[in-house]
Amino acid sequence: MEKEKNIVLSMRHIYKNFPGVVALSDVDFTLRSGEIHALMGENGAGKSTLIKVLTGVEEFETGEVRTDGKADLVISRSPQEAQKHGISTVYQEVNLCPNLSVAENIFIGREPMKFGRINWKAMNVKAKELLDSLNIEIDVTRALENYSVAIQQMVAIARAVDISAKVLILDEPTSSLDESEIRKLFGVMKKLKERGTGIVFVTHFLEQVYEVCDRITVLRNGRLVGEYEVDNLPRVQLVAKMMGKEFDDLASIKKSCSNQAENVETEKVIDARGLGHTGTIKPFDLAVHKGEVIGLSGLLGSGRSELAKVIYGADKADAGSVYMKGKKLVLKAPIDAMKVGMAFCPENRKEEGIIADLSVRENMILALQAKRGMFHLINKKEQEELTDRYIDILQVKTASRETPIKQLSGGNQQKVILGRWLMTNPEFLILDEPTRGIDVGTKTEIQKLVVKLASEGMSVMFISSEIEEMLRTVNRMAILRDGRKVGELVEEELSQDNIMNAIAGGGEVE
Amino acid sequence: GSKNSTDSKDTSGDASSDASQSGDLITIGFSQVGAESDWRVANTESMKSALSEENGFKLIFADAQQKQENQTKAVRDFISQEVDIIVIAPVTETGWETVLGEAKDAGIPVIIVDRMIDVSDDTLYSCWVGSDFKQEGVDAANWLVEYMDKQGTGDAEHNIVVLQGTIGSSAEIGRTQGFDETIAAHANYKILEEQTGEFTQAKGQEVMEAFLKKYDNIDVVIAQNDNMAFGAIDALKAAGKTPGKDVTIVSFDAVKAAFESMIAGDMNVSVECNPLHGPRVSELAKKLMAGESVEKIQYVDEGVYPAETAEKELPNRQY
Amino acid sequence: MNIAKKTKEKLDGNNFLLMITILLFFALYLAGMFAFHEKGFGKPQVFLNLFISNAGLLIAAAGMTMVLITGGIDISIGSVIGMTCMLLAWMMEKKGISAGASIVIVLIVGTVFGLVQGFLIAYLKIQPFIVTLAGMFFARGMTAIISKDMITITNETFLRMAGEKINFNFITTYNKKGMAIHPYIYVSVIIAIIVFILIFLFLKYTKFGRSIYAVGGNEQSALLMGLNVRRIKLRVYVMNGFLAALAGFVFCLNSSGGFVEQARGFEMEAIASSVIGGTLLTGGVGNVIGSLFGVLIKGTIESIITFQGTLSSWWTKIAIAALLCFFIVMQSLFAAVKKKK
Amino acid sequence: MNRKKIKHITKYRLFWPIVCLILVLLFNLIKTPTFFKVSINSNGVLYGYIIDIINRSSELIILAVGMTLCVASSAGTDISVGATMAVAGAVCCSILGSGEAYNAPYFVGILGALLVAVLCGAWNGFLVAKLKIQPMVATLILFTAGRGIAQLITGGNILYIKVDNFKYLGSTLPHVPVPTPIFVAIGVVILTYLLLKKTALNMYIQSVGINSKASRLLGLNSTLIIFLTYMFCGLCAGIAGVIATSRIYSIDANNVGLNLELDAILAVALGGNSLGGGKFSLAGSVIGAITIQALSTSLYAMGVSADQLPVYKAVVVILIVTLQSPEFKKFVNHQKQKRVEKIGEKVA
Ligand SMILES: Nc1ncnc2c1ncn2[C@@H]1O[C@H](COP(=O)(O)OP(=O)(O)OP(=O)(O)O)[C@@H](O)[C@H]1O
Ligand SMILES: Nc1ncnc2c1ncn2[C@@H]1O[C@H](COP(=O)(O)OP(=O)(O)OP(=O)(O)O)[C@@H](O)[C@H]1O
Ligand SMILES: [Mg+2]
Ligand SMILES: [Mg+2]
Repeated sequence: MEKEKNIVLSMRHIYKNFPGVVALSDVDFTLRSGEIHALMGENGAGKSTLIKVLTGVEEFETGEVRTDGKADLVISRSPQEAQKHGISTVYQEVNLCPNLSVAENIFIGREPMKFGRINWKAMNVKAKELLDSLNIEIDVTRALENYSVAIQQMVAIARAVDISAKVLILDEPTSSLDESEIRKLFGVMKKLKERGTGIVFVTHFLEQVYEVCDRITVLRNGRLVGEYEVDNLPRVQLVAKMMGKEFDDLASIKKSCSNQAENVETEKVIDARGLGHTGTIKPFDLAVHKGEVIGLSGLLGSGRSELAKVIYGADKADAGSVYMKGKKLVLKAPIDAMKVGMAFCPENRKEEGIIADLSVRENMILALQAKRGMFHLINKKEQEELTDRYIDILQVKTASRETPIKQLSGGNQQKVILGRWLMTNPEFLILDEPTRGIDVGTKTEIQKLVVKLASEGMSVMFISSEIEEMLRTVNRMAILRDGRKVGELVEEELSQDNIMNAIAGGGEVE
Repeated sequence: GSKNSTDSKDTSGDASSDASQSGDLITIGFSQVGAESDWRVANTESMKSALSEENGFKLIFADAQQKQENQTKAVRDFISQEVDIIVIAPVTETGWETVLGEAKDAGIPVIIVDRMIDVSDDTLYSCWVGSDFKQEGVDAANWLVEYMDKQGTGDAEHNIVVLQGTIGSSAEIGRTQGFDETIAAHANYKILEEQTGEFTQAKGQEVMEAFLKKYDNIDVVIAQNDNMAFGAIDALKAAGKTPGKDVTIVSFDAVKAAFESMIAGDMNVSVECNPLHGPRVSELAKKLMAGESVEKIQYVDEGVYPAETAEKELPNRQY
Repeated sequence: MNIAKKTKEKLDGNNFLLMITILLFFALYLAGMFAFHEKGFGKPQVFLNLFISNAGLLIAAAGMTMVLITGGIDISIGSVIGMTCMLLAWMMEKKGISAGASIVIVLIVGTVFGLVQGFLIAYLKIQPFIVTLAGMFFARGMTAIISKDMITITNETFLRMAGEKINFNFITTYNKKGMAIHPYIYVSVIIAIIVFILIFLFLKYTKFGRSIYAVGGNEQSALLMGLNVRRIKLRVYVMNGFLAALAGFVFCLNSSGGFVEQARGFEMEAIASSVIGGTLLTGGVGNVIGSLFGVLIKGTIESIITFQGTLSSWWTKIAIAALLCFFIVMQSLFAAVKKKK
Repeated sequence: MNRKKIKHITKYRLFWPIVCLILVLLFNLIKTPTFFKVSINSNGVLYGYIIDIINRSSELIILAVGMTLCVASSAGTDISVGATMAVAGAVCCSILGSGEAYNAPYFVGILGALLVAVLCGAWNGFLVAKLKIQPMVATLILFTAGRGIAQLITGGNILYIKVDNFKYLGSTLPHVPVPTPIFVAIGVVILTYLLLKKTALNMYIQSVGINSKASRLLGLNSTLIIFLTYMFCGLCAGIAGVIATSRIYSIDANNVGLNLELDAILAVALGGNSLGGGKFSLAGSVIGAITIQALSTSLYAMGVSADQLPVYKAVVVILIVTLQSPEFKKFVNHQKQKRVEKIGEKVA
C-alpha cells in the first residue's frame, strides 16, 4: 500500500479522545489523487472528527499524517497550516462570516490585490463567475446573512473549490442542497477529479455515494471498519458495515405507509386561509387533516421554511389567518402556537435549533418547560426520566445526558431537537429538514416514527429536499415555487417525475 | 486689554444683534468646573445671583462636568459668541495658554476664580479671585497648637492622621503644604500617615477605619474637607471612641453641616473656605468694562471657626 | 445598472445606518444654526472648534472602532491617555528629555501596553473587558505613581507645537468690535485627520483590514477559513495601544500638562461616538467614517448646550443624555424599519 | 485514585474563584498577623478587618447579583447601576427630608427609592430588550443622566438626614453585633437563589443568553426575560443605593456608588462567569465581590495610597483571571509535556 505512487494523503493509527468519548481509535485513511473517496458512518462515528483532526481544528493524541506519499510527517496545527499543505475543506456546519459580502467570504485571506490594495472590482467579478458556474444567481456584494442556509452552503463550497488544492474535503455538503444543486456540485467534483484532485466526501445519501465515489472508508464508533472499492460493496453490505448489523431499510415503511392511508380522518386540524407574509411567502390556502402527513417540496428558496414559519407564528402573518379544528388562532409568538399543540423543528440546527452550551437534558426539556410555564418547574427526576426515554427512543449517541449539546455530532444534535418536540406531544408537528445530516439507519427510524405518529392521530408537516423520503412518508404533497403555493398532489399522483416537473414549473398543477 | 474693552462698549450698541437685544447688559461667559460638591454648588449660586440681569449682567453658564477638555471647548464657544468677559473656574491649572491666547486675540478680558492657573504669560488673564489654600493649612496648624496649649497638653506627644483631598487638586496641595510646614516646627506633633479620602464622606470613613486598625494612639484627625470629617467621625464612633473629646477633629470648608456637627460636639474646628465669589467678580467685571485696571491677585476673606463660635455663627451661613 | 447596484449596496444594512447617522448630524447642526443664529453658531470657527476640541477623541474613536469590530472592547484608553500626558510632562519637565524623544517614548509605551493587553486577550483568551479594565486601573495608578501633583509643560518646542495655528486667511468674518477674524485650526487637527484617513484606507483596502471584520463576524469561522485569529487580534490591540498613546499626545497638546484625573471616562466617549457612528459592540460591523460623525455629533450636542447657556449643571448632564438617547433610539428605530422592508 | 479526586475538584466551577479569594486572605495573614482578629468593641459591635471586608462588600455583592443576571441573559453589562444607586438614594432622602423628624414614614422613603430604581432598570430593559439596543450603550444613557437626575432631586446639595434610626440600615441595629448591610446582602443572595432554583428562570435566562433566536422558537419570550433581568438589576442597585446612603445618612449624588459598576462587572468575571452571556454562577459572583473588597481593604491596611491602589488591584486581577483561563492551563500542560519529552530524549 505504501508503495502506491499516487497517494496524496495518508493517515495512520489516529487516536482522539474527547472527555467521556473515544472519537477515534487507531483509524487509518488513505486518499489517492483523482479519486472521490466516501467517508461513511453513523452519526457520531467520527467522520467530522477525523476531518477536524486532519485540518488542525482539533489536536490528535497519537498517529501520523503524510501528504504526497512523502516520508516526512505533516501536522497541521491550524486550518491555516492545513491550507498550506494543500488541503481545503467545507466543514459540516456552514462556517462563513455572515457580516461579510458573499464575494469576501469566498476570497477572504486571498483577495486579489492591485497596487498593494485589495481590488474589489476584480474580486466581485471573480466571485460572480464562480457562483454562476454553480448557477447561483445572487448579488455577491450583499452580506451573506441575507441568504438561506442552502445558498450559504453553496458559497462555502465555491470557496473550497476555488482554493485549487491537492485535497478537497466535503463534510456533508449535500445535506441542505436540493436535487439540481447537487447535480451542479457533482459536476464540479468530477471536473476536479479529472484535474487529479483527491476528494473526501462525507454523506449519508447512499445513492450519492454510488453515483460519484470510487472508494469508501467506513467508520463505526470511532474505529475503522475498512476501505472498499465501491463496485464490490453492494448497498446492503455497506449499510450493514456502518451499523454493524443487517438491515433492510424501506420495505417496512412502505407497508405502514399504505395502511396508514386509511386512517386519515377528515377533520381539519390545521386550516390556513389566505395566509401570507410579505417578502417571503405569498398568501396560500392549506389544510392538514388529523393523522395526515403533508409534504412540502420546491426548489431552494421556494419558501418552504417560510410557509412553515408563518403557520407556526414564528413569522407574524400579515395576511389571512390560521384555524385549528375550526377555531381561529391568534399567533403573536411561537408559544401561542405551542399552547394549542403545534411544534416546529427548524431547518437551521445551529442558528435556530440547539442551545449550544446547555446540556442534552436542558435542550430536550426546554420546550416542554416553556409550555408548562416558568412557575411549574419540571422536577429534576421527571426531567431525567423524560430525557433518558427520548435518548433511548432516538438512539442519541452522547457521553451522558448532562453533556453540552455542542459536543454531540451533527446528527445527534438533530435527534435531540427532535426529542425536544416529541416531548411536548403535539397535535401538529412541523419538521423542516428533520433528516438533514442523519444517517440511513436513524433516517428510516425517523421516517417510521413520523408514520407511526401519524397513525396515532398526529398531523405532520414534513419538509425535505429529498423526494424519495417524502414519497415514503407523506399522504399529500404541496408544491411551492418562488414563494407561491402552486398546487397539491395527492396519493395516486405522488410520483418522482410528477413532483419533479411540478417543482420545475411545468405549469400549474390541477 | 483695557482698550479693547472700552471699544466694545462704544460699538456694542450697533455692531451685534447680541448686544442690542440685551441692551447694554454685560455678557459674561462663566465656565464652572461642575457640581461635584456643596462648596461648588454654593459657588455657582453666588455667581448666578450676583451676575443677574437686574445687576446689569447677562450670564452664559457652562458646566464642564469636571472635564478640562469640556472647559476649553466652552471657552472657545464663548469667544465665538463674542461675550464681553469670560470667567473661568478652572478644572486644572494647566493647559490654558492656547485657548486664553485666542481670547486675548479676540480682545476678551478673562477673570479666573477659585483655582489658580499656571501660564507663562500672566497678561493672558486680567485677575484671579479665590481662597489662599496654603494659608488655610497654616491657620489650621496654628489653631491646633494654640488649642492644645489651652488644653494644657501643649508639650505632650500628639499623633496626627491626615485625610487628604483628591490628590493633585490645588486645595489638597495648598492645605497639605501649609499644615505640614507649620506643624513641622513643633517636634511633639507627629504625622502618622497621610491618605487621600478623595473629599468624600464614604471614602473618608473607609480610610479612617483602616487608620484606626493600624494605629491605636491617634488623637488628632485633620480632614481636608468637612465631608471627610463626618466620615472620620462615624468611623471613630464605630470604633468606640468619642470624636471631639479624646480625638481632636480639625476640618476645612466650614459648611452649614459642619457647624451643626460642632454644636453636637463632634468637631473641634473648621477653617473656612469661602465659595461666595459672586459679588467680588461682578464688581471686577464692571471695573474691567469701564477700562479701570484691577488688582491681579484677589483673596476672598476667610475665617477660622472653632466649636465655641458655632452657636452664633450658624444662623448667618448661606451654604 | 452599476449605479443601481451602488445605491442598493448603500442601502444595504449597515451602510444604511451610516447614511442615517450622517443625515442626523446635519439635521442637528442645522437645528443649532437655526436656534442660535444670532449668537453666531453659524460661524465657520464654531464648526472647526468641533475638530479642535475633539482631535484626541477622533483618534481614540478610530482605534476603538477597530477594536469593537473584532468584537472586543478597550476601556483602558482613558487612563492610557492620562498616563501618556503625565509621562510626557514628567519626562520633559522633571527629566529634561527633549520633546521629540519624549513623544517617541510615550508612543512606544502605549504600543507595549497594547501588546500586553493584546497578548492576554488573544493568546490567553481572557475577556477583553476584564483585561482592559485591569489596564485601566493600572494606567491610572501608574499616573499617580509618576507624580501625585500636576505637572505643567513649559518645554518651548512642545508649546510651539501646541500653539501652532493654521489660519484659513481666505475666509474672513468680522466680530462686533469690527476686527477681522480668520478661522483657524491647530496641528493636532491635522494629525487627527491624517490618522483617520489612514485607518479608513487600512480597513477597506488591506487583507489585514478585512480579516478584522471576518474575526468580528464569526471568530470560529474565521479560524476555519484559515485566518490566524490570534495574531489578528493581537495586532489590533497593539495598534489600538499606539493610537491611544497618539491620542494622548494630541490630548496633551491641548492640556499642555499632566495630572492624575486627566481624561477619566474618555473611553466611554470614544465608545459612544463609535457606536453612534453605527459600530456594533457585538463585532463585525463598523466604519471609521461613522465614528467621525459620531464624534462630531457628540461635539455638536455639547456646543448646542454651551450656546444655550442657561442650563444648570445637572440639567446639562440630563440634556446630553437625552440627546444621546434620541440618537441611539432613532437609529434602532430606523434599523427596525429597514429590517421590515 | 487520589489524584483523580484532585482532578475532579479542580473541575468544579468555583474552584479557582475560591482559591483566589483564599490566596488574597492568606497574603493578608502574612502581612498583618492581626488580620483575622475579630473583637467586640466598646459599643458591642464586632470589630476587625474581616468584618469590614464583608460589611463593605455588601453593596458590591448585591450589585453583582443583579449584574450576573443581566450579563447572563443579554451578554451585555449594565453600566448604569452606580448612577441608579445615586438616584435611589436621592429619592429616599428627598422623601424623608432633612428635618428633625421624617416628612414621611421610613418605609415610604425606602419603597419610593426602590420603586424609582426599578423604573430605571425597566428603562434600560426597554431599550435593550424591546428596542434591541446594545446593553452597554443603552445603559450609557442612564449612566450619563443618572447623577444629573439625582442632583436635580437634591438640588445639587448634600441632603443630611438627622433622624438617628436612618443610620441603622447602613451601620448596626441596636444590640445587634453584626452590621445590618451583611444581613441585607445575605437576604438578597438567598432570595435570588431561591427564585432561580424554584422556577425555570435559571434555565430560561441561560437559554436566552446563549441563543435567543432558538429560545424564541421553542416558546420562550426572550424580550420579556431580558427585560425582567434588567428590572431586577435596577432593584439590586436601588437596595445598594439605600444602604450606601444610610451609611453616610446623607445623599452625595456625585459620589454614591461612583465607579461601582466596574467593580460589579469585575466581580461577575472573577466569579468565573463569561461576560458573553449564557451559563452563570451566582455564588461565583458573590465570591468575586468579596475578593475585590478584600483586596482593597487589605491594600488600605498596608497603607497603599488610594491613588496608587489601582495598580496593585490590576496586577492581582490579571493574575487571578490568568489562573482561571483554560488556555493558560493548556499552555502549562504543554510545557510539562515538553519537559517530559526532553528528559526522554536525554535518556535516549
Ligand atoms: N468537541 C467535542 N467534545 C466532546 N465530544 C465530541 C466533540 N466533538 C465530537 N465529539 C464526539 O465525538 C464523536 C464523533 O463525532 P463526529 O462529529 O465526528 O461524528 P460524525 O461522524 O461527524 O457524525 P455526523 O454524521 O452526525 O456528523 C461523537 O460521539 C461526538 O459526541
Ligand atoms: N437560489 C436562491 N437565490 C436567491 N435567494 C435565495 C435562494 N434560495 C434561497 N433564497 C433566500 O431564502 C429564502 C427562502 O429560503 P428557504 O430556505 O426558506 O426556502 P426553502 O424552500 O425552505 O429552501 P431550503 O429549506 O431548502 O433552504 C428566499 O426568500 C430567499 O431570500
Ligand atoms: Mg459530522
Ligand atoms: Mg427551508
